[in-house]
Amino acid sequence: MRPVLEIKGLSVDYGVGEHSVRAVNTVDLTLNRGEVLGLAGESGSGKSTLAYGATRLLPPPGVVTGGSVLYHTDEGDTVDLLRMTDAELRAFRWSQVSIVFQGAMNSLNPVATVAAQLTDVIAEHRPKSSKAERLKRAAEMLTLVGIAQDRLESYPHQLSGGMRQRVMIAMALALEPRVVIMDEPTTALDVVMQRQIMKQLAKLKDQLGFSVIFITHDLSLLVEFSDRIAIMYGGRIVEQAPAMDLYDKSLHPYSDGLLHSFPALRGPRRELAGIPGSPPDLRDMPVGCAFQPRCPKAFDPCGVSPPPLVRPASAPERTVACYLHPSA
Amino acid sequence: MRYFLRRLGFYLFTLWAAITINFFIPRMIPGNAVDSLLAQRRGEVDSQAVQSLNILFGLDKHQSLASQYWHYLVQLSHGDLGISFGNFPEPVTTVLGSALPWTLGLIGTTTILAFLIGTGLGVFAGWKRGTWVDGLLPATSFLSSIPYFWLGLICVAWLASPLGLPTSGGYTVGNVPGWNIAGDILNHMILPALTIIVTSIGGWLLSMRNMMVTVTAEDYITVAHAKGLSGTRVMTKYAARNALLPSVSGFGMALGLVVGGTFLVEQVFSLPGVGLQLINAISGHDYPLIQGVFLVVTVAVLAANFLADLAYMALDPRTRKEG
Amino acid sequence: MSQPIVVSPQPTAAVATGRARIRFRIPSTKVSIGLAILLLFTLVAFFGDALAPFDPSKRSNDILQSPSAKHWFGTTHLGQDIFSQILVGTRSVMFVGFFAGILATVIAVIVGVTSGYLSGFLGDSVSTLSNVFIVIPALPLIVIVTNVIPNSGDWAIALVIGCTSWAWGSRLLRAQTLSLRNRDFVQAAKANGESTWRIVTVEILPNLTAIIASSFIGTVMFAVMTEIALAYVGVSGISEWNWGEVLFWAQGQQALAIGAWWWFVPAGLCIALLGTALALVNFGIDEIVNPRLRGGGKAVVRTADGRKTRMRIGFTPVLTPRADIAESGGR
Amino acid sequence: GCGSSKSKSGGASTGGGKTVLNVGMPDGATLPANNNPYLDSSFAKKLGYTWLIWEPLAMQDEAKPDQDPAPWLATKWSWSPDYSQVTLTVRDGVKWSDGTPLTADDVAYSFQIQKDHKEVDYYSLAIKGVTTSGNQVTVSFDGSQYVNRTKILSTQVINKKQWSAMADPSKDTVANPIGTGPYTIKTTTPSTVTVSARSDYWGTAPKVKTINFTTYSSNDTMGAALTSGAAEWSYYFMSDAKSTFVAKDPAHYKLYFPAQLSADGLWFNTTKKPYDNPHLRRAMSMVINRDDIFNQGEAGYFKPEIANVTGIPTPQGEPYIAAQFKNISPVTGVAAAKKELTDNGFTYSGTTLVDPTGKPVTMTLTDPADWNDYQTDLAIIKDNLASIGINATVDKANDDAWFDNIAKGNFDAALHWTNSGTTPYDMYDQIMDSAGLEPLGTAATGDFGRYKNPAADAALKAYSNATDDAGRKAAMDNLEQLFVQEMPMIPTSAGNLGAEYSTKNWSGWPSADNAYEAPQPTRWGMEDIVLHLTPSS
Amino acid sequence: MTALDHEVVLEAEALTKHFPVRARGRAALSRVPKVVHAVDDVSLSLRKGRVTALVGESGSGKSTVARLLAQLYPRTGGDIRIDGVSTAVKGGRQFKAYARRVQLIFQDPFASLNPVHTVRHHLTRALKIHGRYEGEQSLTELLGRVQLTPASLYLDKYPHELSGGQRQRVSIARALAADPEALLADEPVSMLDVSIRLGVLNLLADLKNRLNLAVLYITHDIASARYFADETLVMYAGRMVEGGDSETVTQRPAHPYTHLLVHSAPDPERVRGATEPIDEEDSGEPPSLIDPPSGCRFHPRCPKAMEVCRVRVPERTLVGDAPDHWVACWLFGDEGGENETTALVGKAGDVGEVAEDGDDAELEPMTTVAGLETTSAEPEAPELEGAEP
Ligand SMILES: Nc1ncnc2c1ncn2[C@@H]1O[C@H](COP(=O)(O)OP(=O)(O)OP(=O)(O)O)[C@@H](O)[C@H]1O
Ligand SMILES: Nc1ncnc2c1ncn2[C@@H]1O[C@H](COP(=O)(O)OP(=O)(O)OP(=O)(O)O)[C@@H](O)[C@H]1O
Ligand SMILES: [Mg+2]
Ligand SMILES: [Mg+2]
Repeated sequence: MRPVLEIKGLSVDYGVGEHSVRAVNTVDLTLNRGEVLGLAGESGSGKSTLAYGATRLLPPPGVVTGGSVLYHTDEGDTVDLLRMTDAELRAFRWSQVSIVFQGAMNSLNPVATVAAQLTDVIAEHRPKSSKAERLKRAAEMLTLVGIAQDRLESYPHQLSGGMRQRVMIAMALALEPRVVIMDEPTTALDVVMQRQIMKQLAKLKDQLGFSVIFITHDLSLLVEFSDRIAIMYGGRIVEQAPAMDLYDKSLHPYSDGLLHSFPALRGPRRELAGIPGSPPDLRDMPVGCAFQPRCPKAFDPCGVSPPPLVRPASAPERTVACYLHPSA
Repeated sequence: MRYFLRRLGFYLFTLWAAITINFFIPRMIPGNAVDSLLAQRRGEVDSQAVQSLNILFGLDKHQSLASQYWHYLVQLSHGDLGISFGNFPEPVTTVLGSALPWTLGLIGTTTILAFLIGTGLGVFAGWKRGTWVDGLLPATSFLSSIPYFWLGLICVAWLASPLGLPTSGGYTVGNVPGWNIAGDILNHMILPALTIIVTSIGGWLLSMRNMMVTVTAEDYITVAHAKGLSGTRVMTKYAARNALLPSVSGFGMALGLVVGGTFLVEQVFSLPGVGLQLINAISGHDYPLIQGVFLVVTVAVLAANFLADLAYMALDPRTRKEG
Repeated sequence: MSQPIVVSPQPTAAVATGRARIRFRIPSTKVSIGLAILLLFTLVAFFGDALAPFDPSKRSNDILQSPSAKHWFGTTHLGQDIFSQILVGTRSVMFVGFFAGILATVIAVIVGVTSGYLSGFLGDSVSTLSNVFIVIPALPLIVIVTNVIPNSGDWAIALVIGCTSWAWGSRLLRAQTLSLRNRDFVQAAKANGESTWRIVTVEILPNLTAIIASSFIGTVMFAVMTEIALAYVGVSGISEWNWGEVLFWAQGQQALAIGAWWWFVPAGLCIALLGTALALVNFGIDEIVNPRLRGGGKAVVRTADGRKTRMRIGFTPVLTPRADIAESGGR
Repeated sequence: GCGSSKSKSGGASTGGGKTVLNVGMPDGATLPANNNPYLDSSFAKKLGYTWLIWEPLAMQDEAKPDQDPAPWLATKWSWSPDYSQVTLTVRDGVKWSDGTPLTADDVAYSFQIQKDHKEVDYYSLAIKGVTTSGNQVTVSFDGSQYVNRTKILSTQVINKKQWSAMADPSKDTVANPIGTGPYTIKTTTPSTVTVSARSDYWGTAPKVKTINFTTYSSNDTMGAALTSGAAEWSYYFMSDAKSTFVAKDPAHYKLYFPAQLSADGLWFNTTKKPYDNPHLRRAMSMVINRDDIFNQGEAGYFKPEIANVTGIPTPQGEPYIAAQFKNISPVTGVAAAKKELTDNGFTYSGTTLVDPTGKPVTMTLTDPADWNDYQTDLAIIKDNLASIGINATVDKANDDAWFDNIAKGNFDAALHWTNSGTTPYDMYDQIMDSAGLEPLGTAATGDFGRYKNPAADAALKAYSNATDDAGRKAAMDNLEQLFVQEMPMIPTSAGNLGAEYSTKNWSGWPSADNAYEAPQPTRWGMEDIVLHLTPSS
Repeated sequence: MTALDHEVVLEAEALTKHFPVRARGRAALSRVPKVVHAVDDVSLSLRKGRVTALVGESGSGKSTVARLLAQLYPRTGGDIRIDGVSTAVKGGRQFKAYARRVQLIFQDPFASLNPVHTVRHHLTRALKIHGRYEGEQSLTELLGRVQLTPASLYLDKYPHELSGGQRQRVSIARALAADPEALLADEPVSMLDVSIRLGVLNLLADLKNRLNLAVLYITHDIASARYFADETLVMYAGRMVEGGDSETVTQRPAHPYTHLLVHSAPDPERVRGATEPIDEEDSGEPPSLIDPPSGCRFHPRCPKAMEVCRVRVPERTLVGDAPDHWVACWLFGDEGGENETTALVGKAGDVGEVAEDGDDAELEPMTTVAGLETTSAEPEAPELEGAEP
């Protein structure tokens, strides 16, 4: 497993100076080639911030305050996204890493046709391509995500939510990037549509071999579709493990709480536990482990300093940030 | 179709209402055409002339206002705007015909130019928000707050002779019209055009800038950046294209008001345009001409609105017919 | 495992200060400058008579003098002090501007918001009314109407300007109200049981503040310009001094042709200055009324490689790690 | 200046001999030129070239109304004793510009058309009948035309053939006018009409071969043209004439504004309290500074100052001024004025004048906004009145509203002119004759102040009915006495005719030294002036 | 206890809502005005102390039903009864009285909070309208109910300063402020993470139990409907297609659409192979509501469509595996379509049978149902922590 994207020690703040808050705190995250990495966690735990911060698409007042985001090209070179100039970034974006934003309606330019928006990104990154080639590619991409080609001349408002979402996916894949980041791409859709899209994505991933960072609240979806899951809490990654392993046995009390909070559609009715207490205030983070005030298993060291993300002795293929699971 | 008919009905109603108001309001001014002719000539017209003038202008027959109104509507329906008192016996259409080209030529052109330049700069200023460009905004506001007639007079007094430019709009008086008149007219238009453009760019600039700032916060702009598109492309195709929409109807209004809105420019630059005619007509109780000008203005505003509607539809696919 | 609903009482002080910071944030330099100029003009409007060194109508033997220590803006062909005329004339300008601005804005809000919020015949006819008013050329109409009212003072001028210049603002407001009317938060207020007038005044109106404010400022400027243009062409009331009146005299006496620039220039500059001040305040209004645009903090930051860059969409700046966060090295 | 460098084309000299004269008026008309002599709105009349095409029967110097007119197209005229009929002898050898000779029929038709078409009967002459015999034309009228003698003789003679073919003489633009005058129209542009001299003119051939009549869109452009020399003859009020016009070329740029026997002054609504009080009016007159009005308001040249308490312009009216008023200035100062007031029931509360009923004296002075001179005059008057505690405000009215208000007596006080005439009678008549009095609210043509005084009426009647100079003198003295005592209107300036002109290219202009004609380019004397012009050396 | 033990608070019968569409261009020439058939012939009743879930695809009219019930839209047809009394209120006092009894939580928390007002304003107003404001205390209590604690942290925030989940909870708090009898919750938890979601749902359940609240719970999350709703209704393209006890509907769906829905829902167990993978390749596009399909609206996408489905609108039929389980599908039609269907497809009878015994392995959709049934032997009352008063 070779990593394609390595986020190291990334910190992202909103605002600078006195009133800034740290929404993402020294996060380490590795995305391997051909893998779907699920990112789940509490609302406001910094999932979106992490995704946009790493690609430097965070709107003001967001600023990246440290770390590095290393991208390993197929050729074996390594570049740091955080050190790129604007021009480099422009060339890099979409051709290597593309993003599907949360709201598809708002992601599409309302006054341009689907074709125009699909082709302009190709034109930008492949200036040598001819117009006909671009159109052909755009049509191909639409077919790939299951939209009829005659929709090329449609405007975004003429498409349903699901179609728009798929247009965005088609656009994200148009340049065959190595990494696709998706931020809650299906939250607003019904499950039928959601499944259609997810299956399409899985299929495309197998065909094209890109890697996906998939952000969602829907743990069931993640368990079903992702290879690995990372759980965020209070601006940090608290646990990272292969999907099934996590589902079977989570190490971090927060992940555990999450997994005991969602109802299952099938199978016997489980007892839903939930997590007592309320999310931390970013302005006033608890000293030590952010989850400690809500943690049923909190003990002395938790209140002192935040636990580092380590490979626990018990399960070396996963990482967890909890004093209950000290490093090997 | 229903929608279309409704629209049409709306335009017709507005037209009728405006015509009616335009008919009655001038008649509220005390005095009449003959009185004002006498007043204007300040004693030069013999008081004995009053009677012949009354007959001349048809003011001797004491028609009721209602029948005058009816008469006016009937006349209008034949496309006849009547005869101008002040330019007796020229028909109003002739007077307007000679005045309109000046107004449209100068003010129409400068309105369009100012819109284009102002909007273009506004796109830039909005895009570069937070940079040194913001520092230019107060200067822009300052320029746009200058009364244009004042600036016009200053230009006439201080710029014209150093630049060797004529001070009046229009053309060199006494010139025999010939093919070279175009150049002469252009030369005369430099100062007025400059004045109008300088004072009206600012408004467009500021409103476009605000729209740009709003639009750049939209998700699709971030997406466009994420797509790695060049800055220029994001600015024009994504941001400006969307930010332009609200300006379109404003521009339509401005175009419509070209005809009636700027008599002071015409006065300052002695441009024989519609605005000047209107002011002369008002002070001369030239009802037919006042009504004629108002009619032209009304039609122009409605037409410009209509065009703006069309342009808006063309620019914003969301308002177009659903597939 | 039970999941009680936790109500944990906590001190509120810290939050309250945070809030105060937002609400009473010192406006930007632009806005402060604008406000300062406006304040100055307002003061002059109130105390111009007292401040004026001379009676503005009083003639003297200093005929057509250029600016001097005695006559800051020089004198007229009648030996009147132009500085005093400008000072005394400020009141009329400010009065007409603001009175007409307020009047037009009130009418625009009433007409625009009701026609936007009410559907059906009433709404339609009210909006048609404003469309008719848009079509009628305002300035000539004002010329006509002021002719009808003889001996019109500032009140009359302001009334006429106010009553003829509301249509544009009302149209903007109507369009905006139409789009707000069906927004969920209005529906939600309704579903909550709010009364109609409260929905209009408390839920809808505050969302229109930016438009109302900028249309108010636009109308004030329009009213000022109109008053001055009217005075300049001689359509004005009783000879209270105002800046247009000064221009009227200057133009009547060919001030620029005879080289008496001091007679002509100050009034124009004052108008432009007032307009600039209003525009500067307008820049800030968005920030003040729209909580979304508040804050934002610094626009320019220093990046990790020491360059200064501004915060912009699409290219998040990368800063050096904050020194005060101890654990930032913890990777 | 307007069209400065380029517009010299129409300018003065072409080669050695000067042939072109440039006349301009600030009328702002830009239309297909209308040459109709009966329309005030026509180019011909606004610019004045109508007089060069259609000539009058006799030439009257308007500045000297008491003089007899000079024969022109009529060589002789004789009035019936009751002035209800005139017999004209038509000049022989006059050719129309189409080559046909002028006949008595043409002259007769010039009157007939006024009878047939009331809309061209400019002076409402009430023509009863026109007959011709040989080269004589007899026109008869309803009633005496004594006062209209000059107007009748100034009738322009038109070509019967041309005019009788017209459907409606008041609406025709007379595109190709046929006239007897020394010039014919050469070219027409929207702003300029060029006329050129005829070779077959009946009189002496004019030296000026070509005249450009140009309409300027505003006073500003007109002024610019005058100062640049692009225009050489005009008439309008230049507020800065001395500094911007004359000073540019004092040797050549001239102003000549001869006074008429008429007075401009402050009219009062004498029905309104307290303006009905003659003491108040007298006191006001005592402090109004005519000197300032002339020098600052009238730019030191336009309407000459009235320096005599009787309101009669001097020196023109000098002979008519009664002995006791000779050299008596109306201005006697603040102290005298205050005394006049306080002696007659007025009091002061602080500096404010309070009328006998206890109300502070205020007044609104109104005149149209665009009459710059009057506006300045009013500002001066306002300031002067403040010195005796009267708080006056100036209302800049719109022209028409003002005219209407004056005629209907709806005003406090306003600057206005009077009629002019051969003697001060016309002036006094308009001010004081209650025959012209209309009730408030009804438009009047004279006695705007609604002044009514049986003594004045009697004196006016005595003057007009007087049979000898002595009687006239007595009546006039009486009138002056009454006027000075009552001061129903406060005279400030004399009425005038006038012109701005340049002697650079052409000389022979009327001037104070050579006052042969009223100099205004739009009045009928202009033909006479054009014929007098010779190239400057 | 059965549904009938609970008193009906709010009831809709044959509710219909058509939105006129503004026709443009050529379409505008046609005489027939176009409408969106957003809701057609929908009947449901909300009972005291019961949660009724409404599931269905996007755009099937769920929100419209909620808004109709809240009287925010005038209805095109049908009737709404509150306590058995038919009501149609437009505004004024009447509306306020109605709003006090029936409250709606809007679907979109971004749009349903006024951006210029703080949380404090929203809640204070909601309390004051119904005369329940008793100072800061009531605000704190309200926020506490939706776990926005400490209240002081949120009271003075503007909506844009809150995360989606936080906003959603403010909306809920606002609706609760009226202390209604019926709560219409339109996807109240869609933006919350699972732990908070659970908290909110528990809250609703608690209110239901303690205050005897009638709740309409609109959701995409079928699993949560299973856990929290007593009854589940399924909508498709403006029509109600199935309804019944939640456990039954989610575990043994009868209607082909419900089946599709339930099986599209993500399920971790699937990966484990506990359930068979489903591979309907493309389940098709949702139908146009302007020109809805004739007959059964699902027929163009239905794998088991029969001729009758194209022609006639199926009626509600009791399925019979559980007391109140009904479905509107010709597969279960006993009369009406039977002759034709039998003739045409020859399966209808079987299907009917299948549905009745719930045990026929031939029919693919039903197998799954059967399979599921085995795992979840008995529907039991949802175990909700804190549900006991
Ligand atoms: N402009 C901002 N200023 C200050 N804080 C912000 C801003 N935007 C977001 N935050 C805070 O940053 C934190 C992380 O937000 P983010 O959007 O990354 O969360 P998330 O994990 O994506 O949550 P969700 O699942 O609700 O989308 C939140 O607590 C949020 O309140
Ligand atoms: N005001 C409206 N005017 C016209 N059509 C409308 C209106 N509101 C809703 N619709 C249409 O009615 C149908 C039902 O919409 P509704 O919002 O009720 O769906 P929903 O089931 O709530 O969907 P979702 O799950 O996406 O929220 C949709 O096709 C929608 O486009
Ligand atoms: Mg997020
Ligand atoms: Mg919905």
